[in-house]
Amino acid sequence: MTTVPQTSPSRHRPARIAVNAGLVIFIALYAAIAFLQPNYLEPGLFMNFLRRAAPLVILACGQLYVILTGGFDLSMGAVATLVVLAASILINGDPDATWAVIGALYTMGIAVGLVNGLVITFLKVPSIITTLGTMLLVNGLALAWSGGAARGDLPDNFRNLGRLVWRDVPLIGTLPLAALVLAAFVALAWFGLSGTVYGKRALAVGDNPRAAELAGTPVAATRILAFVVSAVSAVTAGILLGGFSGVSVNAGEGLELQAIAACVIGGAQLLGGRGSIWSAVFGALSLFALFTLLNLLGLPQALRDSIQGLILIAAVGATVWRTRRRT
Amino acid sequence: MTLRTLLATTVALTFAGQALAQDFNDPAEFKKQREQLSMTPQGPEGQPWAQHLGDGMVETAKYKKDGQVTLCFSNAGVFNPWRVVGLNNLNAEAELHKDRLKELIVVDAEGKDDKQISDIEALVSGGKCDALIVSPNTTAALTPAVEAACAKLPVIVFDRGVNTSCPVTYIHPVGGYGFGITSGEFIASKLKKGDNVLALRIMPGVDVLETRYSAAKNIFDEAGINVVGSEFTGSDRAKTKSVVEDYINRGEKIDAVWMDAGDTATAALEAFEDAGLPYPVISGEDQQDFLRKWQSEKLTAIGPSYPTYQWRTAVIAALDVLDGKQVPGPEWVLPQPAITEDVLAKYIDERMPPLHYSLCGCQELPGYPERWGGK
Amino acid sequence: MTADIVKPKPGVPVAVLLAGLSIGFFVVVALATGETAQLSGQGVTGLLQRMVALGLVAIGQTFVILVGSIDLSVAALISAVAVLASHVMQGDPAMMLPAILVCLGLCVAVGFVNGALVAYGGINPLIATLGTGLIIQGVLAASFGALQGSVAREFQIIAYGGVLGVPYSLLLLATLSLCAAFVLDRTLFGARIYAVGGNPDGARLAGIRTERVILSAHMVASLFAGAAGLYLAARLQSGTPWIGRDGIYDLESIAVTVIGGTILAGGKGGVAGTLAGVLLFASLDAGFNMLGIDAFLKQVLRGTIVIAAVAVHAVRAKGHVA
Amino acid sequence: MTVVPALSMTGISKAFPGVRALDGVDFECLPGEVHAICGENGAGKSTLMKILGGSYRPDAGAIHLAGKAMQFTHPRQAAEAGIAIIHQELSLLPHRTVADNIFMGHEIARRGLLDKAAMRERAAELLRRIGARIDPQALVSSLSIAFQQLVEIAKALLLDTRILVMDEPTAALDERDSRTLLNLVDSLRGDGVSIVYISHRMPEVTAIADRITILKDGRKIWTRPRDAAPISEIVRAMVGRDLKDFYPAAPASMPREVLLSIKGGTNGALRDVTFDVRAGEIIGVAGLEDSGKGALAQALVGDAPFTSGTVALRGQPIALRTPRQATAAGIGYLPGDRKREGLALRQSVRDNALLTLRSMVGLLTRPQRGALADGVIDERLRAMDVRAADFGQEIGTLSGGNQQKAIIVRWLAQASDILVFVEPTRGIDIAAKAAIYETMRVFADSGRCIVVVSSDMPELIGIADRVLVMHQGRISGDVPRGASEEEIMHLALGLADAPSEETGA
Repeated sequence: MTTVPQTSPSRHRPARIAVNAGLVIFIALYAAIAFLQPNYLEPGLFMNFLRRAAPLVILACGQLYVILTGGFDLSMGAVATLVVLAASILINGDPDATWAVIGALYTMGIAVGLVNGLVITFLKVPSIITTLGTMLLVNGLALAWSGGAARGDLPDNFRNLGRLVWRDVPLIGTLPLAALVLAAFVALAWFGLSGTVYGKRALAVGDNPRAAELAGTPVAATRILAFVVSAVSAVTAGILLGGFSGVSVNAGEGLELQAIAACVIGGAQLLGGRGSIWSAVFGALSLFALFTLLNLLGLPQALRDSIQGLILIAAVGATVWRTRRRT
Repeated sequence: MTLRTLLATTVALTFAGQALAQDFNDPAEFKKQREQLSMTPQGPEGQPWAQHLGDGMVETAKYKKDGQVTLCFSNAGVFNPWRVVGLNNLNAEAELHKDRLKELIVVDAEGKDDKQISDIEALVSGGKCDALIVSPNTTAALTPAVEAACAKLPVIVFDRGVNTSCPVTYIHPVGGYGFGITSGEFIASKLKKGDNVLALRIMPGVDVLETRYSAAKNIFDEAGINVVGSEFTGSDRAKTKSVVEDYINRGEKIDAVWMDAGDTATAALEAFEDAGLPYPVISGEDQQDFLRKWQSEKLTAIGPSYPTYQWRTAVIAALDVLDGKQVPGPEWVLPQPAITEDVLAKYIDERMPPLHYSLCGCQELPGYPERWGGK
Repeated sequence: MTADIVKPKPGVPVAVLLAGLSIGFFVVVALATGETAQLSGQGVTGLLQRMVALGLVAIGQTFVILVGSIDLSVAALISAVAVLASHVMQGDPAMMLPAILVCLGLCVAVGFVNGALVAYGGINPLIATLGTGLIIQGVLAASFGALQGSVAREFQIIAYGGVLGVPYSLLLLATLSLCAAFVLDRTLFGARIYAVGGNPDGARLAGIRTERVILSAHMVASLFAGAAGLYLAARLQSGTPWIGRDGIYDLESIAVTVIGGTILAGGKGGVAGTLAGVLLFASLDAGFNMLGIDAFLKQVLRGTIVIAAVAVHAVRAKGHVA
Repeated sequence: MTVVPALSMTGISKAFPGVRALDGVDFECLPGEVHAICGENGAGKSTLMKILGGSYRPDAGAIHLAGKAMQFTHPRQAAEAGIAIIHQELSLLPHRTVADNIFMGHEIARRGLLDKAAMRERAAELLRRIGARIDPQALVSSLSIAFQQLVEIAKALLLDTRILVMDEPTAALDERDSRTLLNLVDSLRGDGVSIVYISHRMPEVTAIADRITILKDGRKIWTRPRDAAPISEIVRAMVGRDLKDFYPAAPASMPREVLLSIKGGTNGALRDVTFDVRAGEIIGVAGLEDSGKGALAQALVGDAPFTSGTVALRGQPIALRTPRQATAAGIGYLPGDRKREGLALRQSVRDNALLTLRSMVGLLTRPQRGALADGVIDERLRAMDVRAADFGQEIGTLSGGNQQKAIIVRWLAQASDILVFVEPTRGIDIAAKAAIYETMRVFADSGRCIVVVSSDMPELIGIADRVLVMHQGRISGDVPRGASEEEIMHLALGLADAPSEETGA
């Protein structure tokens, strides 16, 4: 017996609301940026904004897969660090090695994703604990391998992935390669969720894994795949980060929480069942626009953390408020 | 009451940005370090790790111990490349003294004060150590633990100090003001009055870093150079590059970049490259990647240092103490050289990794360059 | 209804098993490395002292996890309390009590905000407490320049003094643990915590004001974080805005609580398990030191052990986890 | 002389956005009276009880308890006023003891300190009073659903309860446990407790209630004494029309070839289960709560597989180790607990209906291709008469009957040959029940088959072509269509060889 009668007119479409929330926040923040510094409206600076936001957006897309299935991935920052360090050690300045090494990096990432997924589904360790463990583990491995500091060099063809900007492109002026990588990754991530049956399976698994299992859904495979996608996104983001600014041991620090925050700001629901790729994309762009805005405002560095915290609570609070008003 | 205290502190302090700088602005110490920079060091020529500034020496006969000894080292952690290079120095130096050293026990506190205190207590109570070397994570926090250790065995402290005179000696280079003076004066000499400098810093509130900025800021203010911004980058290359790009995009003219540590200097320079701008005057540090860039791009630059060879000195001092030899003390002030254009080539070693600190004094040590990640 | 349903025979509790393993590991390593001095009274005291800070935070974390929530703001709060205590005291023993009161007041306020956001605001606790943690951390770092100071010498007795060779800090941990265990097991508040964590809807229908219980649990967690902050201030003489973050007290307190058998969904677990988890971490710290394991490898091992320790009791669970 | 009603609700109205859930409803219950409320889902029964329990506040109307006006803003106030509600969804703490659960929210404590010994003693006393032999220190997770229900009742009795609301209390109970419960209700009535009894099981209602009130579309239709309310009248009032042909007619043709054949199926809960299922057949499975009938369903769908024995599909041996394998073999499952096991409540009706189809096609299949297209599934949903304003709306907002139909569509879309239904009409109103029975018959008649596990005896007798009866993990008997409840009960109690009087009640 349900309390809400079947003729209830208060229907809603989660996906559309998510788009609205993330997009609206992003537009508002970007408008504020443009108000403070009008040249952000030029295509060149917008492209640069995209280039710098690319790693976070990509990470958020990967994190979204995991969030949809009801989990968390805290290990993606560590994977990004591993990627940057491993790339510099393996390539060691030899441009011919770049593509083979990128292949190896993806293999490593997929391995981490598989470990996360297998431990969670078969050993039944909650994802927050599992990925906390793999975060420590992967970070430790990366540091142990590199000896705790950057080693080797990244050749230009690797660096270009995050750094190259084509100038004098018609219409948009400049075009960063990273923006293309971003577009391609978002398109792939979108395709995975909306262009195949996977997305709906993931939502069902996040909503009610038991019901999904009994309906024949391969729950374990769906979960594991989400963690693999998340790890692949971390590898991609790591490659862009390494390309953008070079090798460092803290390349991925704190990115996992930013990625989770991005998804949430964009309207995805923690513990699963609600959200779309646009939650991740616009949530991440919003978060990055917020960072940019706070920089432009010249607030003391430390207070930027505080404001980020406030926005996070406010964004989720607003979602809760909207949901409550509906019922 | 709590709320009011909180509110009061927030309002009063957040918007008074200078508050930070003033706490680390000690004119007496500034003057002292400025003098130390120009002093001629005593000790063996060409071995700055064994040299010292000033005359103070301490007697250590009471600590003399024959036969093989065990040294214990409580390390704050290896959470940045400087400490990684330093730890390699320390281990390599220990290898030089195989005949005298039975064992070197290294305990890592992972950047946690609380753990380091426990670590020191465990080392002391374990009874294996003949002398204890401490690189404290935080000055005040480690003081009681070091004091307790002093009562049992000779203690050598280096890098950051402790608020007690009980250690046999405290080894450190000239210091943060010295670092800021060297870099600040160089930039001031290359810029005109009214020119702009961007200050890039790792994080606020760390004494050894705050003094660097305070010294440089004093010099810039005196020279009439405009500090357009002071930004914290958390040693993150991506963040450094982004911050600089933001300033460039804002249309600021940046004539010089001052950094309180050089590990992200090349990232800052790349921002200028990517924007198609000429390189600014820059102060970095003694990292290989920065030196190489400096050489290849013919930068106007300086590389002040906070030399990693002090990690060697710690072992040397500890063994001297157990030998009963006189050692410089109660403070062993090491020379703090800066890399300038004329000596640049000498410090570049293509075999070494990008974040290798050139003033490691490790070129002659066993295992060079592989131990330090070189080829 | 003919079947007799009787109380099941309890197996070996997680806490005992875990504590036994930890101690076993410590003893074996000490013997194997010849560090027999670590098995003396002093060595063992040192081992236990490693538990104090994390132990205090983790007990508080146990309360919120039991009630089905979580608190990521503890690390920032620990820093805030340590900084505030040293600032208010300024080395003056007369200011000890006011400092403690101010700090506990701050904790109550933070716990209240956390609890209100979660219980009344309906905001996911991970996000709510991540947010408040960021806010605290930011305000703290921004105002730290003017919050310098150090605690009174007399105050440091908490961390460095002792009676009959037992440090006061251990007595503090023991006392507060016993209090917490007593509260959970023997009081109305404890029963309500298990009820709200085990079945929030059921608890509400049974007339329990669930929001208040969640709010109170958050205040308890904040107060315990405050106790850890005060202890650290005493131990470190003055606080910095990073001691909480550098100690990773947020994630580690969650990890030890879960390792100790408290389930993240709430309603099952307790203080004994949590303390056993803390003992495991302390033994690992001490053991790895004796073995001279390199810092990075240590991280790898700790990651593996966290997963393995939780897997040991999670693997038998029926149903899905996420 | 008139008795002051223990409870009197007058003119209760409550509106939700866009819906009038209750419209001026009057309801009263005398001391020592069992007053049943009947109505379809959405008729307003739950809303009325939530208002009584303090979970909702009415827009208009008054509540009087023994003549005193009351206003509740929190369930606690209702509880303090002597109202106890036993909800359909159990609200127990699985990891706590029975005593802890009975005293949840009402612990015996002095100055905040629990008196555990007193609670244990009092709990034991209460359990004895309701005839449940349960150790107060047992963990609730170790109890069967039926025992958990008894704990719920003990919980309600703990308080000085003057008004006890039982919302579908027998939904999870088998025949035998239901009878025990009804006896208990009877004895409570004797103690002067007023009982509001909500149930869809008509025989139960007419057996126990003193008066019956019918709600429809938020309004009260009538209140009558039991003797003036035969089942047919009740049904007509509830649905607004006659439902003569409640169960579909028996199939025209005889069962055909064997589809599924189980031989010696055994696992922790089942012993040596052997039977065949033929095309065109609906097989009922009856038994007591712990007889293994639920375990049999779980084994057939691979959820709790057989550990030994063989399963053959159309003569070919197959493995059923996971629900996915079973699905692939053409076996579909309607779980007994819709919310926990059947539905992804926050997803749309369409998504829930497509769940299996989407799970079984290749991973890279386009979501709108062929049978996966919105239009195709919408057509199927309409054909099943799933009523929703928009199939894109969350399935959690639908009534139980419509939810159940959507799950059936899920398996029809997958073209499963064998459906395993567990309690297919639990908590579902009469009209939807009839529709589901009709669907089951049509499905079977099309050459496929259904295994239906149910605690609702009349349902099994009405719908199944033959009934397997289980007792202690074994099949104790196999009765054909037309068997009586007594026969089935006899087998369910394991009395096949020694018929006895007591089963006839």
